[in-house]
Amino acid sequence: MDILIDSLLAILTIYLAFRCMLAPKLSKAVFVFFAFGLMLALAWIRLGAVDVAIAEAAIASGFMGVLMLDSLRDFSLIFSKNQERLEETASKIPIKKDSYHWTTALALGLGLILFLLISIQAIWEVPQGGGLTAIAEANLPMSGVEHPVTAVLLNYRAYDTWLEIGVILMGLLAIFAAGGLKQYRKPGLAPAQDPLLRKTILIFTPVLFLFGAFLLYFGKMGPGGAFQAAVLWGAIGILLHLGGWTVFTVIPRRMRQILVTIGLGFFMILGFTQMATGGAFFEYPPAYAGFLILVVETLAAISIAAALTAIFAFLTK
Amino acid sequence: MKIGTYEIYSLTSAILFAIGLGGVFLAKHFLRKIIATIIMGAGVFLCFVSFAKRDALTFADPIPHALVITGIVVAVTAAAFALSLARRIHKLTGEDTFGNEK
Amino acid sequence: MKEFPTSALPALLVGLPMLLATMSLFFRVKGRALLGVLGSFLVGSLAFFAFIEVAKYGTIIHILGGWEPPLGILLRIDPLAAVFIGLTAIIGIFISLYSWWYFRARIASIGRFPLFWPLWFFLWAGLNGLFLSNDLFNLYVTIEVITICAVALAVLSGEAKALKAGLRYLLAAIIGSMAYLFGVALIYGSTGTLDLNLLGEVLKPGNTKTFALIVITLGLLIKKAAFPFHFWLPPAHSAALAPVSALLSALVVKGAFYMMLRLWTEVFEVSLTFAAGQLIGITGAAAVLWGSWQALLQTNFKLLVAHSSVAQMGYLLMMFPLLIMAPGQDADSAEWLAPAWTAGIFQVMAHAFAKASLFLSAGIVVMALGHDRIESLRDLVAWMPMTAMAIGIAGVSLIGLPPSGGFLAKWMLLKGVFLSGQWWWAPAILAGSLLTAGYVFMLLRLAFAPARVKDPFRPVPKILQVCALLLALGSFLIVIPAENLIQFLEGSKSFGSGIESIMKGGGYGNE
Amino acid sequence: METNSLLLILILISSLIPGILILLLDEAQAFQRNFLNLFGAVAKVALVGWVFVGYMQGETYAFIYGLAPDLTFALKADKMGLLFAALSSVLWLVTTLYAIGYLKGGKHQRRFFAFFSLCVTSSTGIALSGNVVTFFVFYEFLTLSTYPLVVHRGDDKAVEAGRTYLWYTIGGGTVLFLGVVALFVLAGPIYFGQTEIIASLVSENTLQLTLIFFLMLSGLAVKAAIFPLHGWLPISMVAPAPVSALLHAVAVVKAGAFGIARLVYDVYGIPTSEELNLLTPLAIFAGFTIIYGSVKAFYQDDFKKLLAYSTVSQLSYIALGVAITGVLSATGAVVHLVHQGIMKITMFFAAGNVAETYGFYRISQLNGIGRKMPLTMGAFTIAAFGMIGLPPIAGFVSKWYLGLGAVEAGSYWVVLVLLASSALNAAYFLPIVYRAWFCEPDQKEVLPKYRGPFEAKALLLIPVVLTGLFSLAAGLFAGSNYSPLAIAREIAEKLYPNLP
Amino acid sequence: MIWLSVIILPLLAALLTSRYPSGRRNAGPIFVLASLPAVGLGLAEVPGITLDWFILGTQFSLDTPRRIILLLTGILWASSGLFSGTYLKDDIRRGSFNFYFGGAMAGNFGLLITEDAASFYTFFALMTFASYGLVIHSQTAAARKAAKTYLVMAIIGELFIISALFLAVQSAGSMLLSDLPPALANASNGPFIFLLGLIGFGVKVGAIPLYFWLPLAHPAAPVPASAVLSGAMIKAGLIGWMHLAPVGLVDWPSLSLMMISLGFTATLGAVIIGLLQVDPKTNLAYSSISQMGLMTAFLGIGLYGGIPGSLLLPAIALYAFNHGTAKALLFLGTALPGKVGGYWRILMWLGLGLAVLAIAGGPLTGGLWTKYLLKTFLSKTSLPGIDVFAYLLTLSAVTTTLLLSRFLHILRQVESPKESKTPSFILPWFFLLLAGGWWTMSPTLLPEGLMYQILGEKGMMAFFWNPITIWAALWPIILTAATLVVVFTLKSSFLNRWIKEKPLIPPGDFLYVILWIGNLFEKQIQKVIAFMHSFGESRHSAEKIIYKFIDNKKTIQISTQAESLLRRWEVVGISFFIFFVALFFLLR
Repeated sequence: MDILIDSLLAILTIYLAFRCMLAPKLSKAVFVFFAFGLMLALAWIRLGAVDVAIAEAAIASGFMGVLMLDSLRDFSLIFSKNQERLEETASKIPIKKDSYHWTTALALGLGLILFLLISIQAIWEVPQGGGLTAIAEANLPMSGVEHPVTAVLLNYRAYDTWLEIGVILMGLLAIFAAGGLKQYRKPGLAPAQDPLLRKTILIFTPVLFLFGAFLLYFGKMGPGGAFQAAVLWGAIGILLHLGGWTVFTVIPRRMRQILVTIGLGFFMILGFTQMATGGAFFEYPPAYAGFLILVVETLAAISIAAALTAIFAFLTK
Repeated sequence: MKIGTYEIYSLTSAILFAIGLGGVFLAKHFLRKIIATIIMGAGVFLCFVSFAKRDALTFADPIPHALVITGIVVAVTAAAFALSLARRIHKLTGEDTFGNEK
Repeated sequence: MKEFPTSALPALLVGLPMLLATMSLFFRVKGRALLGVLGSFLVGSLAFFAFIEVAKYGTIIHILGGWEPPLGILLRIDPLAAVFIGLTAIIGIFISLYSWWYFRARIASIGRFPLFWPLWFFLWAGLNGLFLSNDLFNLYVTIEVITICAVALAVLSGEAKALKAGLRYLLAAIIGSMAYLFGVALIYGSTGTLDLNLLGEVLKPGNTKTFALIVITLGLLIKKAAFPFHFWLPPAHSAALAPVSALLSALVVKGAFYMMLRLWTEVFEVSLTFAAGQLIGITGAAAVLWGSWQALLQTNFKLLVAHSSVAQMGYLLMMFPLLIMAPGQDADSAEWLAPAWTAGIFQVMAHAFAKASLFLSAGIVVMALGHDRIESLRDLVAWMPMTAMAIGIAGVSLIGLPPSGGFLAKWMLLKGVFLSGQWWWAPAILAGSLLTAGYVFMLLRLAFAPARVKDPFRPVPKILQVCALLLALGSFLIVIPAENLIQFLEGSKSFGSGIESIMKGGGYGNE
Repeated sequence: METNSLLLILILISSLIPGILILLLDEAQAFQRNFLNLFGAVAKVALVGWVFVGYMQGETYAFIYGLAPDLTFALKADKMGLLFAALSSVLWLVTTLYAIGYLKGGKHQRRFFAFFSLCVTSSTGIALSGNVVTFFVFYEFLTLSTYPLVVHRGDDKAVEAGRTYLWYTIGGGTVLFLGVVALFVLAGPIYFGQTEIIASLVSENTLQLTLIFFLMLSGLAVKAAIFPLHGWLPISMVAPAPVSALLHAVAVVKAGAFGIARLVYDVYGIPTSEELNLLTPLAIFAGFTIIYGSVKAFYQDDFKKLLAYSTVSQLSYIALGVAITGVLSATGAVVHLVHQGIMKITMFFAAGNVAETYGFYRISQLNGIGRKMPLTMGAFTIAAFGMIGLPPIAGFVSKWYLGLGAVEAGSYWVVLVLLASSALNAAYFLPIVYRAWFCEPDQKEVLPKYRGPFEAKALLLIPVVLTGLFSLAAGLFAGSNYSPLAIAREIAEKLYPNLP
Repeated sequence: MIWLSVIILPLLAALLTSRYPSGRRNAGPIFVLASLPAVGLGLAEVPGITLDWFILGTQFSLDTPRRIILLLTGILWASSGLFSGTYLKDDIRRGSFNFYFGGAMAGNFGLLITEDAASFYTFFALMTFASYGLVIHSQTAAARKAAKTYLVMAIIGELFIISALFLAVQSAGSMLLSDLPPALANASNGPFIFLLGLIGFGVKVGAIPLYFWLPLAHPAAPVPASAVLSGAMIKAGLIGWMHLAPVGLVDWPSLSLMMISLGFTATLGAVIIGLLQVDPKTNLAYSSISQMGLMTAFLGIGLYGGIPGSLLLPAIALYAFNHGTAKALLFLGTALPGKVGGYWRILMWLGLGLAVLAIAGGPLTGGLWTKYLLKTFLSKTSLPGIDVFAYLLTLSAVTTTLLLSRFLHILRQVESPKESKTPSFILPWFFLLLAGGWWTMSPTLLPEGLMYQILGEKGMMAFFWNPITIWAALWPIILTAATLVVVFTLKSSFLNRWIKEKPLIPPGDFLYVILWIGNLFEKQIQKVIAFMHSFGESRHSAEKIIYKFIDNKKTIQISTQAESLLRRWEVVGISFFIFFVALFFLLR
């Protein structure tokens, strides 16, 4: 039975991935991409990786999907507001052939198949490495949390996580850089939209917030944690934004900066203080480990949520 | 040979990676290329997690899970950045595919 | 695990730039620049301090969070890493200084690019993290940090050209990262560890490992812009702002090289074959020839320099075939290993200095001309002698004329090539030199030629020119402490060691 | 550091530092520039003289700095090097004077003099280098430091010439590089004079050693302008007269010739070279170049181009002398290194004087110039006669020894080459002399650009007269104990210790 | 010191008399002073010295033949110098003449007193090239042509000389000229070396077939210069021969016969051509060729062996001495008829007649005894056909008389000046007349054996007043004179109708043959040289090949296209897979 479900899920996932690539219309590809993300999340659950499933659903599929959808507006003619301009430019650009020369396709296809076969064989023959489950488990009591994934994320490999929080901040900066910062400075207030939507959003906001907080706290014991919570909190910002409340114009600049950097900053300063007291970077005093991790997670979640909101706000302006 | 969850998903991971790889080279539209990279990533992450499943003792190996979460965030950030670049390019030039720029 | 002296230095080397980057977000433009310059000195002196510490006590490690590998992550500064960190620091300081003045001078025309400083410090943190990292997955994270920052910096100007190049760069980098990560996944699956040292011990030859090695190598080759995968480099490097181009060329591409060097020599030692090394060497040779040749054909200064980067990176790849022992050769008696390593390290350093200087000069030229068409360099020597000098000196180092660092690198490379009996690399090395001379002197030739217009150059702050010139001189000065540096590097585990190739018989499998 | 090592460094620094300082000066600070230049030049001559005297009294001078494992920067004074160093430094002094006069009021003097100094630094570096690597370093440095001088005039022609110059020299340098590294790999770090190292390798590595020799030789032959690698020399005559004079009569071209001498004498050693049959091809190429250069010179109307082709021809005398074994031909080769330098520099000075004072660049314009510029053309005539090989001028001495050496070695064809070259030299130099002294000036009288007490600017006149006298004196007093010949003879005798 | 002053004084004189007006005015006395040391060395024997520092180590010393020639040379330069002082007083290029005159003088003295090869060659070259200035002095078209011919021949000569010296010095292992003849005698290639020298110095001597420059150059120079050219400098070649010739040490029949036959051909042939000339100086030049031919022949006899060099060479030198003074007298005399009037004219003709007699070997002249001296050697050699030579020698007296009579005849046609005035340069002429051939009898100059050889136990007077000798000397001259008188009287118009305007055979006869042959091959030679010249141009030299490739539009286009192909994603993909597969197989 398991095999059947797994096989079905796997085949579906693969099919959707194919569709993503081959769907004739871009919009369709994006929608399929959504579905692909959901299938993948199911697959994670099947593999017992609930944390990953939440992260996948929230970030890779949810957040990314929203961004994709939003960018469809730019790319496809259907959603385009300034159709005229696009047609004008379209006429200037020579119409590109959408297909490749058959030799190119053949060569690539052949290469791809070879690659696939070899990689399948390689994966098939992966020897039992044993993983680190045993050590992780053995050290779990000292980590200050009960959920091993959280322990890894915020204690064993806190350094990676710290860098990762940094990456999000960098991503935000990068997106600013790509757009030029000037436009960010002058956000126009979106006109009031569908009142129903606004109401719904207002209702959802506290729910999302609470659910996020729960995930955050629950991360100590089971699936959940900073990233998952952050996405939910970020969703608040996104929803508010969609509803016309451009949150980032409301929050003062200094505050924004603090919001965005507090996770990274606190984590880092914590690390430095630990080092100053003779420990290693990110070495928690065992007694306070649980608490400190919670604080770090909270702040990180705030930062990430702020960053995600900012990204969305900036991209969809 | 036993076919179990691990085997299925690890094979799927290889196929997803291949699809992503092919897509990123063959797809023309920026958006599709970006999606392809995400699919590639999905393949890799699936591979990781399937190992976790295989090596599970009392619980699944947490390290790959943590790695994958980190990986997803990083990959998504990169993809979002790519998306912003693509949109910006489109806005500035109206192009949505790579040309032969120097 | 052997007892190492532990110190806070490795963590600080990553943390400090990160902190500075975060702090700089809270400042306005002017403050950021000031913080940037001061911070660069701070980080630089830290790197210098680390260098001295390593020289004194040998390899320094820092076990993050107190969790020893394989569970935790370990940072270590061995001499090899120390050299890269030191190099990054020196180049970084100069580029920071340059940027300060550069953005100040550009205020009227374009803007001051406030995002430059945080991104640059994040990049620095990423680079230091990369050099210090001893963990396969952490390497992935750091290289992604580098990629995102580098691309963000590359598109900073916001021009369509830069954006397109940036997207191309980003996509290529993501492909590389994903390929790399795929390999990491397989390795983790088959060994259950990510620590490089442990991996070197437990990794056994097998089909999986071979595949992992291939995808990791391919991923890194793409990130490194090795010959057929250099498609992203020239546009990205040439379209960026001058200090950014300098950073990208001088430091960022070196990251991937550093990773490849580490992984090949420390992790994948057993499964490499002589033939594979030859293939990498051919890639390098092709890059040298093709990149130089393309550079020769360019009409834009920055494109020329960017193509030159492709070529110069090729020289780095040519060190790999020398590291792998042919069947029957013994690594202990292979006397060409030390020269090959020296060649690689000096090529990295010389190229970093020279290329940074060239791009900074290009920035000066752009500032003075408004564009970078080579044809307009006419009479540069008379108008901006210092810049012309910088171009000349840096170019000379690229060509590999004595007594530059490039010369030392080429000398050692050739020596290694002859000692190992792989003489067939020599023509490529020399032809590359000649072609390099061709494009360097194409620039200089025009610089000496009479100008076609009156007052061709707008004035440019002198300090910018001084920065470029000093960097160019740096590519010569690194030769002076060469002997000490090599002695220092010999303290590194991998330096001077080779890879014994294994001829696998029959089929492949786990046995 | 002990004094003796310091002295060698000082010799190099005495032109390096002025060079760098001049670069830092302002274009308008002519006095400071000239002072630095002359100070450096005088200091260099004094230092070289000091070392020379010390060396003759049995002192040893060496300096070694390890750059990388077994890659050492080594300076060493030996007789041949000192001879070359003395030549460069003395002629530098003279040429500096000339250049100050020549460029007065010209553009980019700062650049010119700076690179001029750097160039002399590298040429003395070449002279004093103690091993192959150091030699190579300075050899390439020379290429670089001369490039700005070649393109100094900055017009398209000069720039194009610079391009050709670089293709040749960098190409040559690359080949030399290959040879040097290969040699290094085969034989380890070779200091000049350690010929036994190569000798011990001959039996096993015949092919490699032969290949390396020809690689290095072809690298050096570029600067020594041996056919077919001479193409850069006539083209780079677009440089200003002092540059052509010092660089293309002394520094650059001599570096090549000197390098060939070093290669044969101090790296491979004569017995090994003979054993491997390396010298015959060299001799043949050199011989052909001698004839070829002369024939080409015969067809030139451009004064400096003629001189350039003449240089091509004359330089190969040195190579030829090296290629013929025997103490006499070695003497001839070494002494020609000096003699050709002073004679050719005289001619270039003269050509420069004529061009600067009357604006004549072609030989057909030179009718009756001897009457107007007797000193200049007198010096030129002396040098020209010397080139032809007429006694008692320096050129005769070298030709005499080369001829005797050729006869000694039994290479009679070399004698024929020498004679043919003499005849051709006469054929292209004597018409100039003839025009200068025995032809009436053309109808249209050209007034000199310069008016003053002498026939030309004093700073232009003094050097040409000096070098003219040098070339006369070098021949006239060749027998004395301190003449170049005497030193050359000592060098040669040391090379052939077995001979009486 | 005196040795150096021999050279330095003329050089100083050259400088003084060319640069400074006062020097130019007093050029005559200055030149006389400058040549005094040389004359002194010729007269008094001074031990030789060695100067190591000079050139390649110089040794100054003299042996008998060279002392004789040095004396001659000194006298000639002194008198010609004095002559020139007044003769060229008004010449605008006086200064340059003096310069070259002094230079040639230094060279001429120097080559005589040096004992080593390098210095000898040095001074030889100095003389040769300085005298170019003398030849071209008048700067007329003819002079330029003559000078050109002279220069070309001189250079060819120099080349042969230097190659001979290379070989000789090498085989001797010594730079000393006195070591060369023995070395040549022993060396296997001795004859070859000597042949090279023969050709090289033969140019200067005017030996057949290298003489053709001489009738052009000697007359082209101003009178005093012609005098030294023909009287003194021509002897330098002879000295060169003497330095190389291993007289008495070897037996080289073929070389010997060649020299003798060439010598006699010159002696007789030159007369024939000389007779056809209209210019007195050309006539004299041919006479010089003729006389030098005689000396050539005798040197050739010496190479057959059997005659000691220490005797033969001084004898030849003595002959040269006589010829030199007399020829100089005649050359200087060519300037006189147009200027000298009145009673001085009688004296002039007397002097000219005497000189002619001396050359022809007339009784009571030095010519007689020097010729007789040489004749004695004929009996000492075992050379076959020596009798023929004796007859030829006699015949030469006839022909010489004939030729010089023609000279006098030409001079006679010069119009005498109206009034009876005399130029001051007649003084040195007379001085020279006094210094003439009789000096050759000075015993101090001669080695002991030589005097004995000719005079036996008898004394000098006995020789001169011996009727047999007188008759032997006189009859050819009388015969010739008688024939001339007969011709003159019988058909006076014949001599008067003898070519006047244009020589029947142009001076430098043989030159035209060479030029004609040269013209025949000119094209081929030009082609060869032009090929050599174009070797670098027509073929693409290295840099042009590179440029052609780099600057080619097509290359650039293809490369750019290739690069843009590599930029395409699908191509990157393909290379990715190619690499993948390649690595996969290579890593197995």
